[in-house]
Amino acid sequence: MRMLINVAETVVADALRGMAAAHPELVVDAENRVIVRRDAPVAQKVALVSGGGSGHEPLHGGFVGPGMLDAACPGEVFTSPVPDQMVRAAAAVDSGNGVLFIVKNYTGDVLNFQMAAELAEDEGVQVASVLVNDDVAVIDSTFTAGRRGTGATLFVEKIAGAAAEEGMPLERVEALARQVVASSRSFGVALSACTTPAKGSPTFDLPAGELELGVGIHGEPGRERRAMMTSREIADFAVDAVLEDLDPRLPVLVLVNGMGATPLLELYGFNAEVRRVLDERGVAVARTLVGNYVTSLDMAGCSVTLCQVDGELLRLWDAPVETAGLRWGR
Amino acid sequence: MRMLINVAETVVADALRGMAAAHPELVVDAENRVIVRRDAPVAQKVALVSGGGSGHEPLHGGFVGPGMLDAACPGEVFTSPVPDQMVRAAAAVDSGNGVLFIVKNYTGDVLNFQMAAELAEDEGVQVASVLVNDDVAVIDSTFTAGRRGTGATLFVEKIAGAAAEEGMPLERVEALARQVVASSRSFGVALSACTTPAKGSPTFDLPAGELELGVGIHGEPGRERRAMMTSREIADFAVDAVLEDLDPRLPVLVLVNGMGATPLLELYGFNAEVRRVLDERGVAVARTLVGNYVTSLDMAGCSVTLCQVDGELLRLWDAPVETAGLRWGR
Amino acid sequence: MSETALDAAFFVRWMTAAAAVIDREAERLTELDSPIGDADHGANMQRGFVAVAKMVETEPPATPGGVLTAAGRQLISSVGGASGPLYGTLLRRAGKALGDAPQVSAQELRSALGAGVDAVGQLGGSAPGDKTMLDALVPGVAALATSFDAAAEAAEGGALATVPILARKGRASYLGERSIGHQDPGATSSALLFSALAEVAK
Amino acid sequence: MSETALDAAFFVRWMTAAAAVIDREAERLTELDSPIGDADHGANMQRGFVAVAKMVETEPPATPGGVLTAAGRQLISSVGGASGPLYGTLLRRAGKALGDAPQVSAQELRSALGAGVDAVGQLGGSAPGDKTMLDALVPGVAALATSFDAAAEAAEGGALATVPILARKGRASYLGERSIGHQDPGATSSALLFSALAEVAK
Ligand SMILES: Nc1ncnc2c1ncn2[C@@H]1O[C@H](COP(=O)(O)OP(=O)(O)O)[C@@H](O)[C@H]1O
Ligand SMILES: Nc1ncnc2c1ncn2[C@@H]1O[C@H](COP(=O)(O)OP(=O)(O)O)[C@@H](O)[C@H]1O
Ligand SMILES: [Mg+2]
Ligand SMILES: [Mg+2]
Ligand SMILES: [Mg+2]
Ligand SMILES: [Mg+2]
Repeated sequence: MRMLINVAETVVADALRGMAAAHPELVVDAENRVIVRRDAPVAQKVALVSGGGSGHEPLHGGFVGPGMLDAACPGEVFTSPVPDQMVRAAAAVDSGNGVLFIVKNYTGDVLNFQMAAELAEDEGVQVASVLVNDDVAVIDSTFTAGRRGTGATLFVEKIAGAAAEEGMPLERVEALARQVVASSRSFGVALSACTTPAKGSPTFDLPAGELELGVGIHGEPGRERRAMMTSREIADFAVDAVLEDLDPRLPVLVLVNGMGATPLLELYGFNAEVRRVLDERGVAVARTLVGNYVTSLDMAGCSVTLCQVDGELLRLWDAPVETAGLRWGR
Repeated sequence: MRMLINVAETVVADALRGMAAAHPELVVDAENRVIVRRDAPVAQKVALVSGGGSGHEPLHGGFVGPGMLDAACPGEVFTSPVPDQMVRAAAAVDSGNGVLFIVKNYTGDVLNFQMAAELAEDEGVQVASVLVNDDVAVIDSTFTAGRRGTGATLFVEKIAGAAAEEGMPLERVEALARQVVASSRSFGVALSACTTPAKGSPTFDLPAGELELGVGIHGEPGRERRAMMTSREIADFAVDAVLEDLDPRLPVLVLVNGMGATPLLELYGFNAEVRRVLDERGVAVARTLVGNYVTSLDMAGCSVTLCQVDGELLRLWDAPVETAGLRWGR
Repeated sequence: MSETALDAAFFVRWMTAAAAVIDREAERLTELDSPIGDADHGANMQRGFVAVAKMVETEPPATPGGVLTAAGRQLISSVGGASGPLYGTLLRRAGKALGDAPQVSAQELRSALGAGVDAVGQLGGSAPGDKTMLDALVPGVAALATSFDAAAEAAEGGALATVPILARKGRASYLGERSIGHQDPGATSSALLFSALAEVAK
Repeated sequence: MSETALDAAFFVRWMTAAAAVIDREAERLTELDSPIGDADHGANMQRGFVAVAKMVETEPPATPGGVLTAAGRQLISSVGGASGPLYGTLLRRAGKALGDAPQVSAQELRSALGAGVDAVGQLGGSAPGDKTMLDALVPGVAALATSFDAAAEAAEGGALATVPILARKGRASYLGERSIGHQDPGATSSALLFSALAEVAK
């Protein structure tokens, strides 16, 4: 097992202790597994809470701070957190202006956040929830679990976070979050499987020289296995898959996201190909972010997320943000 | 070959095109392989130029921008750039206040920067050079190539960059850079080898269940191979190796650096252990940075760098920085 | 079906036996969750039933319904994932259906579990044939009308029968056609719960 | 040693032959640079000699000294790494030593290369026995006194003799004891340059 850990059972708790040591600007409750910005609850502000299984860092804990999330709830590796965490987080950050739950569309996340919303509302917290479901590799139908939530989560958290920071009311923040969801699509590719601490060996067997198209961020195999493709071919395939489900009339935000083990050097090279395809398809690029943001432990591979933005979304994207994983503006 | 590339020969050029697409705030000359901040030369400011082999991203190109480097010269993967690049970079950023070359101590980098310094001076640019050599895994003696430059490069570039941004003269910026070098030590560990595009297979064979202690950032094996250790044991070993060569009387900056393929989740868990050891040894921690900053392509593993800081170095560390790889302050 | 009355101690023994068999089979459950899921089902169930076993040992509820309700709450608070809320709801709803009777019959247990299984389908938006835990739970509960052993056998059969199914719910559904040929981990853990029940009923 | 005079065309042929043999052996050089280096020596040399071959083809200098000087400059501008400045200095210094004579003798070449080798040692702070290119260059140049073939053989022998050496310079030195048992990639590429020389002299 090539892991920098003590034992599988304490991986998440150990990481939270390490986060606490590195980030005095956060309140990290390692026992109850809640990460909260230190100045919460922020008066007059809608609070944003997200969470999900661990193993996707910096998502979500690395996105807690001014301009983005108020709190994050990390579950076990690839396992949705439990409702108790979300209820505790909501109580810690609610300033009386309501809480928005940002939920990636996985059965576990959906059910646990749903239970938490009911419990939090019982305690007098106003809760709204938005479901992120951007992954076009999964067919969206009422007969399936629906599209997965992946890279677009970053766009939703950033833009809704900026809206909340500006003092917009809950319904408006929620509506903007839904607009981002509706405007975003993703497609992912794996060049290797990942290894979870609990299993200790790769989640599936992928011989070198082959790749998986249409993977999620939990070490699942994708929709299809193929012989290895070049960066150029992958960009053609991924961007076209996204554009098939999204027809951007407006400029797009581009996220070229690494799955964890693909070097930044390769991600930038891949971005050159993504830009080429977008140019060829006549899609204007407003902003580009390249890096490991929504990861799948040590999986090699990448995903492309596009989000079509109007003037307001772009302004909110550009607004200052100050978190461990994303920072800009002044 | 599990790589997101087109062909090995164009990896660096492709990455530079992708950087140019993602970062309008940089001038990326993909043909001549120079990355320059858009507002260079900055009047009244000493200019900082660094560079080295590619494959360590975000180092150095990701550290170009206000508060850090004025230009970076990326070589081929794990290969020092050539003097022509450095001369071109120096000419592009010199405002007449001189240029500081920040050079990692490898024979190739040293010789190429040395040639470049001579050529640039012939062209009337005042050049000073500082050599970063922080890796305690390598014995520092006149009979060897000396300690390698690794994680401390980030501290040198950040602190010297802040000093230059404040308008300090070349001698002062150079002296501060030397102080950082003298105050910094690192130790690295590999849990896997990495794969260079040119070779296409792992640079050495490391069976799962074993690790290499004392590795550099070029896919070289380390000083010693051992049976796999826990995060706790690795932290004890690495921090003690650093402290054997550095006896900090002052608080330290801590860099817990990933080699590329080790998930952030594990790096944070490792940071908890690093902090524990430092606490046990009575070393005060001023600031901590956790992430993939000085990488070795897709190598799994980590390094620890400590830099002892006085009030001035800490102030310069905290000063605003605005680059692709490191951003904070307002 | 035996007409023995089942008391709180029986339900405590069931939960303890369930925890033991989940612990023994955790690795297999995670293995099953690897090719068509995210390789955590064994760890999830283990974490949940360790908590349940501890609860029934340290503060055992006084009634059969109390044991199941508390166990369900424990699963919700400690498992996470899809299986936490689903198994938690199964046991909580069954516990509530048993009310506060100090003893219950096997038939009362069957109808309570039936209510729990309905709640799972409602919460998950799923039905038998979707390649989920329901494919073991539904035949298991039905066969309780015959005997505990028959229920264990039927649940096990239901779990095995998930192999050729194309998944329509849960993570396995993301794989489309590629989900065919793999046994559902949740159906497998459901069968284990029935086998623990049959074991303590002997 | 043959007393033939060597003209610019001979040096152009040498550089072209060197480029060809480096191209053929690039993978092996990178392989050698893997266990005790950073797996780039083959790619580095290939890039450099592709540039050199192109230069001598498109704008061949008029004198032996001119060819070596321009080739050295080309290596410095295109290789990078440790080998770029070192090989670049070797050829540049040798080229300068040859001056602008239109033809040179083998003995003049030998003493010019000797000056180049000295410059390499000075620039690299290295000496024979450190497990570097010098371990092939020094015996190679010495044996030029006998013949081109003897030089190629001596350089090849020098490269092989680096195997048991503990590295004191270059990346291999980082490995300490573990550098023992591996052949130095730079010494190997130096031997290839001598073999190209022997080949074109036939
Ligand atoms: N909508 C659903 N209805 C019923 N059971 C489901 C549903 N979704 C998933 N499951 C069950 O949950 C199991 C997976 O549990 P687990 O691996 O613990 O959670 P997760 O899928 O969140 O990782 C599946 O094997 C399946 O039996
Ligand atoms: N100080 C030195 N003096 C002489 N030769 C050296 C020195 N350092 C390295 N070399 C030679 O350079 C070779 C490595 O070249 P190369 O792999 O191209 O560069 P790098 O080491 O920068 O990756 C070594 O095998 C060795 O022969
Ligand atoms: Mg899960
Ligand atoms: Mg090199
Ligand atoms: Mg699972
Ligand atoms: Mg090398």
